[in-house]
Amino acid sequence: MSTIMGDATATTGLPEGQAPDTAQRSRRLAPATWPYGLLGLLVFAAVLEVVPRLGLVPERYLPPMSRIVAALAEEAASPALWTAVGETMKAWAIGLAIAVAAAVLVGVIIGSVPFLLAATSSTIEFLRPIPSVALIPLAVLMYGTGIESTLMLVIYASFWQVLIQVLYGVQDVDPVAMDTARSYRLGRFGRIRHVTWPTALPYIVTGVRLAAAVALVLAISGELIIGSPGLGHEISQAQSGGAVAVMYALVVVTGLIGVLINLVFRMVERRLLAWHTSVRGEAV
Amino acid sequence: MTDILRRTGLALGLPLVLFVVWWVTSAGSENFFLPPLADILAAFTATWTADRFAADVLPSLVRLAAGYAIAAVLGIALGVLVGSLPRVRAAFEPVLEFLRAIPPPVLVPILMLIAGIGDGMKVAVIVSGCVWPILLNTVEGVRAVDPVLADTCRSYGIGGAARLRHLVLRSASPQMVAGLRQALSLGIILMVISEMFAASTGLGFTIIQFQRSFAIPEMWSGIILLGLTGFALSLIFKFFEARVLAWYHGLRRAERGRS
Amino acid sequence: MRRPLLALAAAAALTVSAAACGESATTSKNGVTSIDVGVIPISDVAPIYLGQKKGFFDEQKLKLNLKPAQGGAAIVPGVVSGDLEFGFSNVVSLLLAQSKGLPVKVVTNGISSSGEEEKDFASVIVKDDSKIQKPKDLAGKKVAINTLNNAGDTQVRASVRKDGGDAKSIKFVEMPFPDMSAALDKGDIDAVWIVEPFQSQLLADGNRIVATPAVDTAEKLTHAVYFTTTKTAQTDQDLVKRFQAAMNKSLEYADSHPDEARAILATYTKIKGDQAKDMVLPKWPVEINRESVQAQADLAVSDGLIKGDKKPDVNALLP
Amino acid sequence: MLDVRGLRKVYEGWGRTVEAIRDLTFDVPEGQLLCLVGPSGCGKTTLLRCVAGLLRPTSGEVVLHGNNVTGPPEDMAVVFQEYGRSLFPWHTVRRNVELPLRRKKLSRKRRTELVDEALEAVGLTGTATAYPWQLSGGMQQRVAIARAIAYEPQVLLMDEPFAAVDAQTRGELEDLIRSVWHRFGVTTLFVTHDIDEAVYLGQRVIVMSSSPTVVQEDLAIDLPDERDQLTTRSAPRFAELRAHIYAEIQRAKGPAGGAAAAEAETQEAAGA
Repeated sequence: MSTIMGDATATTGLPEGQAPDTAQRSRRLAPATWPYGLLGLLVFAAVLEVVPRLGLVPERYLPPMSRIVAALAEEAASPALWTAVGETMKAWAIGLAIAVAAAVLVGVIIGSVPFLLAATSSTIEFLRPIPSVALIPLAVLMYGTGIESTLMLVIYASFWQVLIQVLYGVQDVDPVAMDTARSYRLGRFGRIRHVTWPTALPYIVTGVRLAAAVALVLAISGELIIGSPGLGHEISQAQSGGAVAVMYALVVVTGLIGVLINLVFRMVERRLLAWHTSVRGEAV
Repeated sequence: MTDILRRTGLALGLPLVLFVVWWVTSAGSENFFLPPLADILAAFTATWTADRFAADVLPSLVRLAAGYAIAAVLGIALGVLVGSLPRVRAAFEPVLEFLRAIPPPVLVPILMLIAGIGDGMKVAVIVSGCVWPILLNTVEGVRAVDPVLADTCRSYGIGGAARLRHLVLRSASPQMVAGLRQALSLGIILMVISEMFAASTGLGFTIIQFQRSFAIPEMWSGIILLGLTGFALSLIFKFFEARVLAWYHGLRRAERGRS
Repeated sequence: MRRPLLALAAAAALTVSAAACGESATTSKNGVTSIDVGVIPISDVAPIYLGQKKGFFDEQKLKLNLKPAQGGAAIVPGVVSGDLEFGFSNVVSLLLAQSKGLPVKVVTNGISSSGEEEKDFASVIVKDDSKIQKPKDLAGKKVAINTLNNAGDTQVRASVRKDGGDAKSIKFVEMPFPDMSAALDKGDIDAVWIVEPFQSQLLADGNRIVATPAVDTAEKLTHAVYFTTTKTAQTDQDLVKRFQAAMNKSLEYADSHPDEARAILATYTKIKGDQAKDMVLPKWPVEINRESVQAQADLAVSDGLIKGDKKPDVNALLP
Repeated sequence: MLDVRGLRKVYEGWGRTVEAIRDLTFDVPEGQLLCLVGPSGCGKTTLLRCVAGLLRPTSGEVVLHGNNVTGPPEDMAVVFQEYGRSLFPWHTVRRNVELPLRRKKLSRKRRTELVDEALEAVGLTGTATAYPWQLSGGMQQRVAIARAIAYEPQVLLMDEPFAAVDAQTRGELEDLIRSVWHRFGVTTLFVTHDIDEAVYLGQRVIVMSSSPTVVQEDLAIDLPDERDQLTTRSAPRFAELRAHIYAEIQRAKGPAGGAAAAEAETQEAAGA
């Protein structure tokens, strides 16, 4: 899934606390949001418990939440689950790292040279929308069911996510800052290091966060469809073995990992960009 | 005139070079899985005839359009609702974060239960994946409505439907469009994935069939067609975006120029 | 963008390296050869897991690395590219691969039909209250199979044809085995072609068998086999012979020790104990039924799975 | 016609409370142009938002035409300081001015008339089809003013509307306010931190203390009704009034209110 699940792209970036009253209102609400979130999760779990119990959906296809949780506990006790999680995270991490490194390198080079940007934009615009799943048959033929197949999908999908953000970021460089750097006789490398890179960084971080989510979904989908080892493979195993509760338990695990990754990256983003107060509009 | 020439040159130059490189390097390829480009192109014209287009590509596109449209309406409607009510948002956020982290393919069995195995299921798969980026971006957009504009509306007594139309939807539109764009590429992917289940027609289905029956040049031609489809859809989207967000891009340019 | 270049370069590099490790059946000093075998983690391949446990492969100085894959379509490329030394695949997939010019060569048997009506590894199942009573009633109906244009529809068509029905009018729908039961329940489809453990599950739920296609296709049909490339078969005859010997011993053992075969399932599938107890095990004879392979080849041609003038060459495929 | 009685506003924060306005009482007679001036951070914006019905006071009340203001009243228009953000960037100038009129059940023709008249009054004829962000800051604020007068309000509230434009534009806009006020005779409440501006514009100036705010001084401006940047600003009476108010404000900032003022200032800085 190339650009799965974006979130708040395009932040209009309002300064904090516009008028006193909204600032007050949100401040008053802020510490109290988590009970609502908890309530939401509980209601969600309750619905999943009740719907199969009432027979609205046969238990054979959607077991009650309590049985999913029991299966989850059982799975969590077995090393097989953790091996699978490890495999998935390995594919995720390697794929993401390669994609980010390649995208940042390529993006900074292309973005800093107007000719390259003009010459490559049509090709980028052509390659970017090619859905990564189109590569599944190719990946299977070339790499079989090893981790490489999944990696290929992960890298392809997350690469564009980051590249586009890098290009946006590099183009967002303030001309005045660039002129200042020139007037102080900074060389090309110095300009990239001191002007381009800091400007692009917030965009890159956002791109990496979006790519991290995409990479996870693709890693699991890849394992699921291709059959390379990992959580996705475990899910399809559970499914083909008719172990429905286990399958749902594994789905819950994927969801939790996704939430965790998102949380961690948001935290990193906040930490890293605490100094960056400028209003930024992301790739719209 | 020279400018147009230069621009077309830049736009076509690299693709042309890549094409030639692919052609030359693959010519006489002995590798079964990397056939010569000439073979792939021959397979392309032979495979994607008008009949096949009507039988396999069109149904895919119709399902995509339906799923995408439903996801857009659903995502925007729910997004506006959730985004405008802070408590509802607080209650929904963790569940939404969780749901969107689930890879759509694992939901297919459940969706088959609810929507059967026909086109309805495939549309549902597309909706189930596309709705999240639209929904979450809309929530963010609605949240970020400029308080000064909100006050302006209040003081001029602009409320209800007029407020929704002139303030909320418009002000959140950059984020909505961002979500819609993500949903589009996602939709194409899910279109393919949905055709891996209980299908007997479709672009994705056909490509997988080619792969399974080891018809490699045909498979490549399918991948290329899928790429072209994605490209064409993104062009259409760009056109649409340029019209809807003309004000936004103008505003951004103006802000940048001024600073 | 340099991506396609990069991808091409990577692809090229990988094919080269894959080709290089094609001879990767590395033999260590003590004469033990390490081999990778692609399998589908279903009950069909119980013998190889059992044989591994029983040490039949060690006897032949083979170190077995079993590589589970999602389906035969992923295993064939793996074997052909040299990632895997041997693989498990159904006969129809191999016939298709051969007709496209892929150099595949069968080594030994995989699984066979029991030849007994209603007691086979696969069957066509309908709901108990269905109007479909005989195979020929399937004409014009929606039948779910796991893979279109492959063994499933070929065998189901053969069954209907044998019963005097119009095989061409069957509407096949592709879906994964685990999803079939729900679709049948809901009435989305009229019948399913299904394997174990789902077959016994469906029967336990009160559905009934209407056809046993493998039995109708050929007597004691050979459904799936273990294979390698023609190149390995020619240049590394010793390795192939050792694999054959170990595999045959495993097949015999599994066939004669069904309880152990059932028990091994839990180690590589998520099939739990009681499920394994109830299910119908496939037959694992050593002998490949050549006539049944020929029959499947003929059907593949007459059903249009294999197009063009190139007829499948069963003798070249089989050992 | 507009009465502010005993207005008090306390913000309840995260374990800290800030008293922005302690006690404000004044009234504005029909048709008056009243300027409210005070040191920065003295709760001017808070007061204006209370009057506009955008903010509930902690205690006290705002009464318009004998009715208690609990939400934005029908016949009141507000011009905000942040001109760039108070205009709809997705609508043209014409649509921006016209939008509030839509709920006023007017004929299309009448709406067009009102918009044209308002745009003419602020000197923007000919820019109706432009988008706000295509205009300069001063012109954008003119659009906001045009929108307010096209709405035909009985009370016009202006919250430091010229704080963010350059000095020359500011002079022009001040004259514009005077001429619009003359032309439409609308009761106007003009909040500013600029003493010169308050004296130049107002018929009457209320000086507010620093936060927590009270009325420090209520002063009639006895300058001639015809004012212009050159003669009015150089008149001796102008200088006297200016000096008087300046002294009052200095007094208002006195040691007593210092700490609280600083507190309120950071708050308002964050807000404005």
